[in-house]
Amino acid sequence: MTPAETTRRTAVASAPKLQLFLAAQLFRLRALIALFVLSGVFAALSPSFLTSANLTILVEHVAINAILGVGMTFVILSGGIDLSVGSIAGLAGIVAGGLIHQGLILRTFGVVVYPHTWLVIAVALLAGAVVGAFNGVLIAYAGIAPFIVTLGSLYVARGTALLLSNGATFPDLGGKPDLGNTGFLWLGSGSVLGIPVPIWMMIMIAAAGMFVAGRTPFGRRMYSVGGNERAAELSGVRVPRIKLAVYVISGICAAAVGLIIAAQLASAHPATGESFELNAIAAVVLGGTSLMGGRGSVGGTLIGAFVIGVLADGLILLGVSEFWQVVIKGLVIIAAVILDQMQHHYARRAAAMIRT
Amino acid sequence: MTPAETTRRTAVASAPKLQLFLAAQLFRLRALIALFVLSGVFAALSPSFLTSANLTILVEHVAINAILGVGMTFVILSGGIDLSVGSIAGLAGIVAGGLIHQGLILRTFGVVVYPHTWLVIAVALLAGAVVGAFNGVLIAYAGIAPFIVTLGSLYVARGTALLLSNGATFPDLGGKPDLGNTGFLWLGSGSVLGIPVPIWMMIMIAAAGMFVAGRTPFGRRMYSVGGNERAAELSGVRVPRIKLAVYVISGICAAAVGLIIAAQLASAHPATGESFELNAIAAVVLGGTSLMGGRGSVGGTLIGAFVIGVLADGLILLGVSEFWQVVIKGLVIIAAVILDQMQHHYARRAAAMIRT
Amino acid sequence: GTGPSTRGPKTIAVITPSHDNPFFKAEAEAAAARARELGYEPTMSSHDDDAHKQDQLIDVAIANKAAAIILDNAGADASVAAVRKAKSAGIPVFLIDREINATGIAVSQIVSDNYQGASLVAQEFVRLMGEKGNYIELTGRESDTNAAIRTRGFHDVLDKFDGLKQVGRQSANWSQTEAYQTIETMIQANRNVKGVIAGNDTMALGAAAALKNAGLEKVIVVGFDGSPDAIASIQAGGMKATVLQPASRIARMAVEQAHKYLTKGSTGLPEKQAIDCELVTAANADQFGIFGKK
Amino acid sequence: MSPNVILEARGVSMQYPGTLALDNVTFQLRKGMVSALIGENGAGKSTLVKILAGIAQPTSGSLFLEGAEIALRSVRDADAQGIGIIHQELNLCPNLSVAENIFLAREISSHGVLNRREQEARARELLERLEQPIHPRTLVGDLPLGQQQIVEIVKALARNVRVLMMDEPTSALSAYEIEILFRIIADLKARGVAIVYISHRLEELLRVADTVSVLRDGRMVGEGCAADVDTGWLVERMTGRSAAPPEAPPQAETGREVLRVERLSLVAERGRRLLDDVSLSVRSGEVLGIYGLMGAGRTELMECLMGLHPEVVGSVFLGSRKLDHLDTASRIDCGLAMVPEDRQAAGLVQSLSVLSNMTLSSLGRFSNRIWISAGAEESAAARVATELRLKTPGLKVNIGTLSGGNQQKAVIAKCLLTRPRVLLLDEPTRGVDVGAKREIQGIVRRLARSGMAVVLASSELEEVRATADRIIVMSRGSVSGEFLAAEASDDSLAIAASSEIPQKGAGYDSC
Ligand SMILES: Nc1ncnc2c1ncn2[C@@H]1O[C@H](COP(=O)(O)OP(=O)(O)OP(=O)(O)O)[C@@H](O)[C@H]1O
Ligand SMILES: Nc1ncnc2c1ncn2[C@@H]1O[C@H](COP(=O)(O)OP(=O)(O)OP(=O)(O)O)[C@@H](O)[C@H]1O
Ligand SMILES: [Mg+2]
Ligand SMILES: [Mg+2]
Repeated sequence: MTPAETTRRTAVASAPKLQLFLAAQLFRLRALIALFVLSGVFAALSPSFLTSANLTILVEHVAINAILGVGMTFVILSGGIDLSVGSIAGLAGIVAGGLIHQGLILRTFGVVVYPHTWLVIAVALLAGAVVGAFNGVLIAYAGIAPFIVTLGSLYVARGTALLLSNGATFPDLGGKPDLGNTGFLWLGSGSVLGIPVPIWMMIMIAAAGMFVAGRTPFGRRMYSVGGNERAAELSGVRVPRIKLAVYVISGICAAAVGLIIAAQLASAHPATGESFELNAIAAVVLGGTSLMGGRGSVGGTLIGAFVIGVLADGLILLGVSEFWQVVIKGLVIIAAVILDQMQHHYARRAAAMIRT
Repeated sequence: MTPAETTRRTAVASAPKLQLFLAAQLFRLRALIALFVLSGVFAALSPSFLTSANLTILVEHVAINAILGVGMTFVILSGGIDLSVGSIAGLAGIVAGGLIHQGLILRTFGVVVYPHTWLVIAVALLAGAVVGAFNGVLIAYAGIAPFIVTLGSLYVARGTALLLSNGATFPDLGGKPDLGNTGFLWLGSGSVLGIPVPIWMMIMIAAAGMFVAGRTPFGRRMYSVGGNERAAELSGVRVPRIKLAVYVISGICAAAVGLIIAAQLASAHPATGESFELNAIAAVVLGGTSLMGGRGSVGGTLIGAFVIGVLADGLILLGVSEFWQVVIKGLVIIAAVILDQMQHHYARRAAAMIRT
Repeated sequence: GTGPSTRGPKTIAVITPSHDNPFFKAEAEAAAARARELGYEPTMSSHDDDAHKQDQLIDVAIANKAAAIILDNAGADASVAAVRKAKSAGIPVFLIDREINATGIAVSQIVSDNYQGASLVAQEFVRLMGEKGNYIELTGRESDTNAAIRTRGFHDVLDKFDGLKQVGRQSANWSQTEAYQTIETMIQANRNVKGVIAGNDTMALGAAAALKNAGLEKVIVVGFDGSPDAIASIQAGGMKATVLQPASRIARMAVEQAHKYLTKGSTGLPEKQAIDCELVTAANADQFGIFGKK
Repeated sequence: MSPNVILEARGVSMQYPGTLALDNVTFQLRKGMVSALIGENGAGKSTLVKILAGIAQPTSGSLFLEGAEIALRSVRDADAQGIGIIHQELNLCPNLSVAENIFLAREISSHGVLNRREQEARARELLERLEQPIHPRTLVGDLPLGQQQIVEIVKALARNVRVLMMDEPTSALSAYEIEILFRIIADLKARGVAIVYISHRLEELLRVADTVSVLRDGRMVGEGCAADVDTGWLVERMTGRSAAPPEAPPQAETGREVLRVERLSLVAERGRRLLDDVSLSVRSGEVLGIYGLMGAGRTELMECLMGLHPEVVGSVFLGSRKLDHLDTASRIDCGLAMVPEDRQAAGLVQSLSVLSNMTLSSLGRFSNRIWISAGAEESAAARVATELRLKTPGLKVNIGTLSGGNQQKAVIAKCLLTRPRVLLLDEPTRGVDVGAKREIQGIVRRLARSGMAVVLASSELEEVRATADRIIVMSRGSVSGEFLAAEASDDSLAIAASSEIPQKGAGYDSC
């Protein structure tokens, strides 16, 4: 185990209420420091950074990584990894786009059915769940390494999306009133109480994620599988079911992201979502979740997603040259974790001081 | 531990010399089955597949993944991961390209120095080693998660390459006789005893890799670090040194790949090597190495690299449409591992039979 | 955009695919340079041909209250919504190099005529091949509009000649490395190939390198774009021809029209403007610089 | 058959690749009775109870629950039948809290929402029954081995079982905790629970057991009432040899001082002192025993000697050499070697073969500048293996397939192969059968006589007294007494061990 994890591990450990609360807070704070620093810098350098307009857009962009991140956190907490999220997003978009744009062609009856928007969304999410289940079954029951399975389905899902749309883009997904399939775009550009729908989705999914991970038996078992699979099994945890579940969840989150993007672009492109997996995993790890499984939190992932989002948008706002953006992104990712660890180290020192 | 690994783990177990040897052979054979099946299919479907010319080209393509894979195997055996190999390849190519094409500009003296080809190669490899050391130090001494560190240097190295060449390609790396920097292309298109240089490099690097991993104290210690870091430390293994070393090795292998590609194309492009890491890791895992570290072999990785190479080239030979290629690639990656495990399962059954 | 007029020079956002392709770098820099001359503050950013990232870049430009957007877009259909968003935010968009499948949203769509260019280079290819022989086609990313248009342009010419036989067709995703390995493998299946026609210059260069290393230097390779590397290769006798898209000129035109539009309220020109590509061969290669006549 | 047989294994055999772990074994568990199960390392004890608990499926033979044949395909099946097990190798999730581990897969929840408060309350009760001041919210990973074993026990008790297997439940416990455990066992019996009790500590075992069954090489070779058997009989049955009388420690003539420890202090994160101003010295040819209750700080002391706690204050001398600021590797080169307390976590590399594990610390010796000479490596390893009577199908098999005791021997072998000047043994005979234990103790004596200095930490009085020349007693991280083995009495040691030394900083009970 890396020192990083050793620290993390003893961090949560603390007995009486007060210290526990303290430690918990510090734990939450972790990546936040990096986030504050970044935001501060950008706010100082660009007047438009802190405008509500920009912040709304920022959060809207963060939502993508955050939603992927929630599913990914589940998978990683249970000791796995999911490389297929990007492709699933692409596939879900194409499925939805296809159903809206050219409907469901029933050769046998020679008719074309245009399902209602809600049905379209359901089917797209289902597609995500199916790929997730495919991953889960092979990993949980055939016992194949998660990396390989999800790498495989990364290609399979992407290829399927390309084949479905024959490589083309499905345009103007606004739908037609006479076909009763309008309203899809609301997912991307609609807003409730002045807050864009994607942000609402992020909030809801994140809240649900935190609850499930932290407050339900399923959550505990997921942590146990990631912590010590054999022990979990010997304690009577149905390990395969847990694994299957987390990959399905991750698949659905990815599909949701695919829908949001398709709705924002009002068109579905089969190549959507390429290399999303790296950003999603980065968000999770920046959020302090251990890739060894068993340690971490959905909350952390949110912060991680914000770090990445703020960085990307901030650099663009400042008009930093593309090449420098790449370098800076890399440095910040590393710096964030170093900062995190230092701050964490001192936090623990402090905690120790309090006790003595 | 996943069933996959449980099987792997007990695989090595087998009593007297003979069975041991047997099991060892079976262990080696693992991914081979998949390889034979694939080759068989392509040989049947395309007459030109088994021509010596095509096979040479095939192996030349495999060399890229194989060389990256050797370094990656070291990293993964020691319990880490290296996402930066692709970027390192790109960087090394640009460094070499720059030195040959525009030389080393010494502003202070207002002169331009064109280093000799060997020096160029040395510097490029050094660049790879430096990035590797950067990874290694942060992982081994600062204790930061390998995934994050190498994800960071993935961007940093890529960005540096882009900045160095200002995004442009360095063309015609043939060099000029009067500058004494010719001969670079030999790395890509030269051949010795009728076998292309890249293949020789693969052979030498793989042989060295097998020897180091299997026969040297360093190799043994590397396995122990991946298997149980704490026990290794308590047994007197200098864990940080081992970690540093494996990332440097991986960096050098990646740089070598970058040189080969630049020499083949006779030009260096800063975006070279994008997403190479996935193929390299896939080769390692297909070869039966556990991503948890401590279990696996360089030999297996070679076979894994061949599986990927044969698949890619075979599909091109058959002129399969791009989209189907993507799907098939995914399915084969998964199928290969399933096959591997089944065959392995029976092998163990058999082994057990022999004993009783 | 209300804010900018009060503080500092107006900004013009130049959004293109990645600058690691000299073509886009050239057009972005040309646009930026012209914008500066006209007293604007240009910002350059790249969407890596990812419509989602492009959408985010447009968002940022809007938040940034840019005066105008010069866009080399990431997909004819995928970009429509983004452009519409900018328009409704009161920011005029000027498209360069690639058009979108909608009119009346962007102020101008100035594109080099990909179809015309493709047929141009195809005709030269036919001439070089002597109207007969086996050839291989390397196409760009199959999910990319320009790839499709260029293929169509090629075949509308090539298919008229019965002597010409396409023995292989693969996508190399615009990439030099992929083109290199793909060609290496494809020539195994058909050693008697006489020509390679590629959807862009980077693939053409990869193909040329592969053929050279295979000792098939005399195979005719033609490309598309007119990149400096390609022109150099043509002069050195590697590639045989390419068509040059006047990227720099197009970019400058776009900025000038933007300026006119912002000051006079209209460009006085039709939305769609197609600029012809120019054929580059060994004969005239020396007259061309970075995506434009010297 | 007697009505009060709850669970029975009839003609059970277990075939592992390479080993026949159980050979047609029949074994009965009776209501309210403790059936002890003994045997040398690798005899098949764990395998048998694993089968009874549904963890492993026998290759042949069948199980009967209250007369009716049943198939236990999984832990869940067994659990549904009220069959529980305390594992030999701890099976806990280090990343979960004590309470969460105890209720894993049986979470207390209302409408799908976890009821933390309730779980922790229940956990606290159970821990108090065992008189353990462990806070239910502590991460298990932060507990020392001894306390982890307590948690493992509590976990089993939390599920009201009618059959309970205890596979070496006391291996990491000291006298005090063992007494408590026996009380628990007593009232389990009173509640009619049938118990299987596996242990290598024969005296302790004879105290709790009603019946004793002996396994040798997977065969049941003897059964009897605890009342009318003695350790001699047991040892003879287990080993097939007649029990050799325990050799009295001959006073080895001690030479110059090799190891000196000066004022060592170590403060844990929570500010409590794990080590408090410890000084001691060991001479060549001497065996220094360190006795103490669980949590006395012996492990920390040894870890500090090996350089695993850089933050320690005070200094360590090996001969005239000052070791402070040296890393573990250099200390091993200087002639220190340690057999850790927790072999799974710190002793073994589970992915490597027996051979590779044995030679890991001494690879330098078997390699020229570049590569390892397989011959030299194997012969050296083979020599030590026979010396320690290490039981394995072969040196190249995966270490994981060895029985607990033999794994321990492999770890000891690893240390011996480094030819240490000072050997640190932390609970070296934990989970090791009597025969092997005697061997190991004998080996320790031999090594001492050959001039090696040995420091041996143990929670077993008999062991310390049988092996050590001099005994230091630790309590709450500091030395609370020092005796010559000859003069030490059980009482004086016990008193010193539980002596209250004023504690700086809070105890872990309050952290
Ligand atoms: N998973 C396994 N694969 C192969 N052989 C095994 C496996 N588990 C146990 N064995 C073998 O079965 C035999 C019995 O092992 P077991 O663990 O039951 O012994 P034990 O009586 O519990 O020993 P100890 O007292 O040391 O725990 C040993 O020879 C061991 O090598
Ligand atoms: N990781 C840890 N976190 C918190 N407290 C710890 C940790 N490790 C040990 N301790 C405490 O430090 C003291 C020393 O524990 P340790 O088990 O090493 O003592 P010991 O004398 O070796 O006992 P044992 O008989 O278990 O070896 C104990 O009070 C234990 O609770
Ligand atoms: Mg046992
Ligand atoms: Mg201890």
